[in-house]
Amino acid sequence: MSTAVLPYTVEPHPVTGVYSGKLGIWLFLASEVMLFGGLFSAYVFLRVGAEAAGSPAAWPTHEETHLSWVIGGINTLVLIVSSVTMVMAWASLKMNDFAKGKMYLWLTAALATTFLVVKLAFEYWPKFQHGLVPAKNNFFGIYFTLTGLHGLHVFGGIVVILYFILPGSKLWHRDKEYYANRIECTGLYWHFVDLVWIFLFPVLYLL
Amino acid sequence: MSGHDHGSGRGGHHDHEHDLHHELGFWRKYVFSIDHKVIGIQYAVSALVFLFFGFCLMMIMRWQLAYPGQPVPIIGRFLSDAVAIDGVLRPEFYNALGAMHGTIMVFLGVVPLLVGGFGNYVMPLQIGAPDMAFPKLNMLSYWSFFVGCVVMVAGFFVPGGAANSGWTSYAPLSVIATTGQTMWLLGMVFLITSSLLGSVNFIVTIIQLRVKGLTMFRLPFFVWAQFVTSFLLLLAFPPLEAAAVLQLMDRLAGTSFFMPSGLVVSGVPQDFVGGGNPLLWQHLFWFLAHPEVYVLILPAMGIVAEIITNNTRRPLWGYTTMVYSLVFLGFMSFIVWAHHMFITGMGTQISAFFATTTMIISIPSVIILTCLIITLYNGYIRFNVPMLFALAFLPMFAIGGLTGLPLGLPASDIHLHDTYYVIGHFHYVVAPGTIFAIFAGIYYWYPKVTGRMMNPALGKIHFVLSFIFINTVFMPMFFQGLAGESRRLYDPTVYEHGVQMIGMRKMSSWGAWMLGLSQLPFILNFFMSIWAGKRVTNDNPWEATTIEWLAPSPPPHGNFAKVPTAHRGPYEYSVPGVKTDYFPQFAGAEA
Amino acid sequence: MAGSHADISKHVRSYMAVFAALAVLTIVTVAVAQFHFSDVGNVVVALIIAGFKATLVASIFMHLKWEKSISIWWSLGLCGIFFLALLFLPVLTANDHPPQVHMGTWDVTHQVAKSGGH
Amino acid sequence: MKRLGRQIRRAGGRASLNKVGMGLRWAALVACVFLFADAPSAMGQAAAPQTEGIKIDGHYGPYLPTDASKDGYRADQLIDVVHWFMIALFVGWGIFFTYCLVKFRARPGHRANPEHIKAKPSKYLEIGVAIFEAVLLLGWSIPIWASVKNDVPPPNDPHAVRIRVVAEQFAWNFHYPGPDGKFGKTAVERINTATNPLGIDRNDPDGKDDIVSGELRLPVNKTIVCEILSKDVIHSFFLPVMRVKQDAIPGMRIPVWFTPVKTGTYEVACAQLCGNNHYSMKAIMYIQNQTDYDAWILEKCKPPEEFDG
Repeated sequence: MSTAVLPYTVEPHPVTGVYSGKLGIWLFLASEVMLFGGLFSAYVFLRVGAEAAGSPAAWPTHEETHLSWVIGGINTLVLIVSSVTMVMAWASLKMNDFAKGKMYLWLTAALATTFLVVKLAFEYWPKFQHGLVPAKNNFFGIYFTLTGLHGLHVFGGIVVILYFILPGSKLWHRDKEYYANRIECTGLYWHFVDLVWIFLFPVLYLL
Repeated sequence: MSGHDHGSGRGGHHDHEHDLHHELGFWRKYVFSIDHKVIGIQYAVSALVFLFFGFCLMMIMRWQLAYPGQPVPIIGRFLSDAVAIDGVLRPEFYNALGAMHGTIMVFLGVVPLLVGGFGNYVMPLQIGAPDMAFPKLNMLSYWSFFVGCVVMVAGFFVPGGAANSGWTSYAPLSVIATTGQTMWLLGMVFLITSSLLGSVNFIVTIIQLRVKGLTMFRLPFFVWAQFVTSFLLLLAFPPLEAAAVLQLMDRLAGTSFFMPSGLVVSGVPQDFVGGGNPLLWQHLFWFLAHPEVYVLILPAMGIVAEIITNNTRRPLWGYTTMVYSLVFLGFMSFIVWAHHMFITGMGTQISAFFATTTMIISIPSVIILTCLIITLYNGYIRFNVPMLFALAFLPMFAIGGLTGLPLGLPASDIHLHDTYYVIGHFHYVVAPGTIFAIFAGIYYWYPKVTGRMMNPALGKIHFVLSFIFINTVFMPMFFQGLAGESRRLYDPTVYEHGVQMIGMRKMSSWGAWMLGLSQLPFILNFFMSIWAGKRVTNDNPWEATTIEWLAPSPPPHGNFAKVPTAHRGPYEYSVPGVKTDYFPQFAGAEA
Repeated sequence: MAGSHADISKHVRSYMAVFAALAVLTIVTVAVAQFHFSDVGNVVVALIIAGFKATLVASIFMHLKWEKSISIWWSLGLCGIFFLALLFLPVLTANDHPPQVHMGTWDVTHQVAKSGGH
Repeated sequence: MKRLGRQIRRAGGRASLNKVGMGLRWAALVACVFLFADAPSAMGQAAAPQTEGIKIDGHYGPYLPTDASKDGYRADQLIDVVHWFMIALFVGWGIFFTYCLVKFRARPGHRANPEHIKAKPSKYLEIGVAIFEAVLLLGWSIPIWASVKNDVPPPNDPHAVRIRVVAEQFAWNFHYPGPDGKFGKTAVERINTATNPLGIDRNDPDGKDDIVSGELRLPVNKTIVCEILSKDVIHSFFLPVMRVKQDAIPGMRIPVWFTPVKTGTYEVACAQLCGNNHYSMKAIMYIQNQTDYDAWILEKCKPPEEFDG
């Protein structure tokens, strides 16, 4: 708990106006933007330079991708709702309602799990069964890389949220504001994961 | 700044915190420590070990270059048949040595030493902070680095040996390479993660934890250098992580991100579906690797600026200009990367763009160098060991920087690209440049870390020998490069220019081995001084002005007995009306 | 930023509004994609809608609308510039070829003919 | 010593084994050419001719090597100018630096003067450097680069000699269109390491007289256009005496051009790490007069009708 003696872990810095954790998570998100930026750059680069239709290496048409906008759309809505529950969890904690906050966190974790289950059971699994594997062509390569990396981020989010629901919730009883801050940081991360999906959905499913 | 004191913390936890200090066992105190100073030492020692290891790899390569086809003396007999035949290196082992030398020196040696070591140890002290903003993250960063190192070095023991496609790992060669390349990529993922955690921590610490009165423009130049460097690491590294993931997919999942259609290797058409582009790897790689060059040089400039002002007893000339130059340098370093790719079939417009940004980025470097040299003017120059290394940095970095010019101009780059000229150029920047700054920093902050001085006589011997031999190693490379000798050649005597340049190569090689021997006084000094060094009589042996010299030597957990306050700029030397010739930042007005 | 309960409850109302907007925009994205304007047109429309959604999430859910920290804004600004450089400079480079540079190693790719049946 | 080296080269992986095999085939080919003048399958060899022990013309190092091309002087001039500039700047700095070290060294009776120096000269120096760099860029580099990239003779230029250079681990294949000046169509499916390393369609009239050679023979005083290709990994086509270097990027065809003005025997180097035996990826370039060159072309493309591939 050595962190506790450091200044501005909980209270905002009077000049910069933020507590350290929040600044830290924003910087981390900036690096995440560049990580996904590298992959989006690869997507644009490969798609612009793709071979002409007819070659097996050509960019597949919309029909050839066999990606269902219905499943993708449902998952988009699931993530959006989870973002709302996440921000509601923070708001409830800020209004000193721990039970409600915890309930919203459970909801967020459940929605995130739904997202992953839908992704794996209704998208990845049938794709693999039909031989639509990453090696099929560069569209599937980048599709699996992008959604896989995004899925890992969702999974990481679930782990963090469960940590704060279960063992991490002890912090609430020691320092309410500290706990609320940590949920805010988790929320920032979670909204970012949602935000990435907001771009992934049209780019992969609709264009 | 308000009256938030570091000591006040969060009431109730303070006592609890105090108890914990006494309970820390060996593991928590020295191995899984969250104290920035212990982590800094862990980083520095690991990095020094890797620098030495990387240097050894190079000394083996130098034998093959000077005496191609002859068995390596002494160690040759210990090399297995997989890497050498009767002591003569195999070409694949030579290539692995080259790739791993580059990777180890850059990612396992210099960056962890400058940022992880010096940055971690010195920066929080210089801003008067009790620790980094996220101590646990700091520990995680080190251990992620450690895992990365283990994975990277484990590459030597997998079938086919370590990665042998160059430190740049250009696809498609790296995609069809042996298992060592997979280890390289996995290692990089861990190292990048470590860097990201570290850089977030650094930026937050510098923004949030400066003591009262220490405004941004009162920061020591070293802290500024760390600040800009952290932004480079934060924003430039992730694209390489993305590229590493893509290359792993190419290698393991059979995708063809970097594999165009119609590849025929050894007469066998490849299974890849194709449609990829090898240049995509180069873009993503150099998007990191060019800022990486500045990650290697900026903290070194920071160290040199600290030591030069301290030993000229004058304020840093043009502090503000230097800070702006530094920030501009950092910014521009993101948009020059494709000057590494001029001869990949690039057109006229985009090459003009990248050549122009490259010329522009040389201006702030010239400004910083000029400011450092002008600082000497009207000074009172003390030639102690750290100062000798810092002074040597200036002409060495000048050579390294200037020889970048013909490489940055596309027309002259045609002949010089991928020759020894390039090797000479960047080694002048990072070896007699950065490594000398590292030595300077070690000699300078050693008394703060251990409470004892290093032996100056041994230090001077170390300096003179290193200075002579490091130039013996790298100066010939410019002539080899101009003659047309390519880099990464197992046996350059295959070519006529290689035959003509054999004398130059022998000179380089003997220089390298002598340089290796010249490090013995340093190694001796480094370890002996821990026990036998002269004890410092006060906490500020160099009579310096920055806040780290207020802390006890060595500083305890929590660093400062009383929270310091900064009263003035970082380099108030020889101020008229002050008794001593230095006026520390932390000293009250009455001093 | 949000300190009192009143502030927070005001926030909660805006969260619900944003949620509604995001849900509607998702449906709009899908609906619009069923029309074919032009290759570029569809991309532009999809990215505009996605950008709008992203702005909503970032400004309301991530509280950027109320964010006063200059450090965060600077970091995001730099990140945005380098993101654009990373996204566009490689493609621009790949498309600025000198004359007579062609893609493809072989004159005839039989795979083209074969691929009809797959 | 040499034997050891060769032993290692042989041990260097499948591609090098391949190369040894090719060497044998080359020996057989030489025998065929001399003993049975119209032996079949004489063409289309991925020839790996002897490159050791050939006397190379020209002067090499410690500065730039011989320039055997018409336009190489332009880049050389730039390299000269840049180096003079570098030396001037370095010496200038060095003098000031040394002066400071001596004049302001710590000694009894000397004190530092903290007064801020108004260093106008440094500002002029920085502006001077900036202007000079702009001159280098606009006056030399950009125009030279534009000429190197844009002045490629068009495909139908009758005065230019056009060949394809196909790189592979670890050999150079030089593909000549033959007397008709047209390249036969290449395809992966037709590749045969023994008879047809570039997959040329020998039934196509354009491809019947194509020549694939392991040595680069070019006429002097003609503009040469080389289309650089790669079969496998990235290589780099480097002609030190012509001041030509171009990466061979798989999946791309990139032209380079130059005009040899000195006859002689020179080297073709690979300048990009391309695998274990990268170092041995050398070919010999013979710059010949037009008569000798024409004779060589004629001899190489003899009996197309007997080809049975």
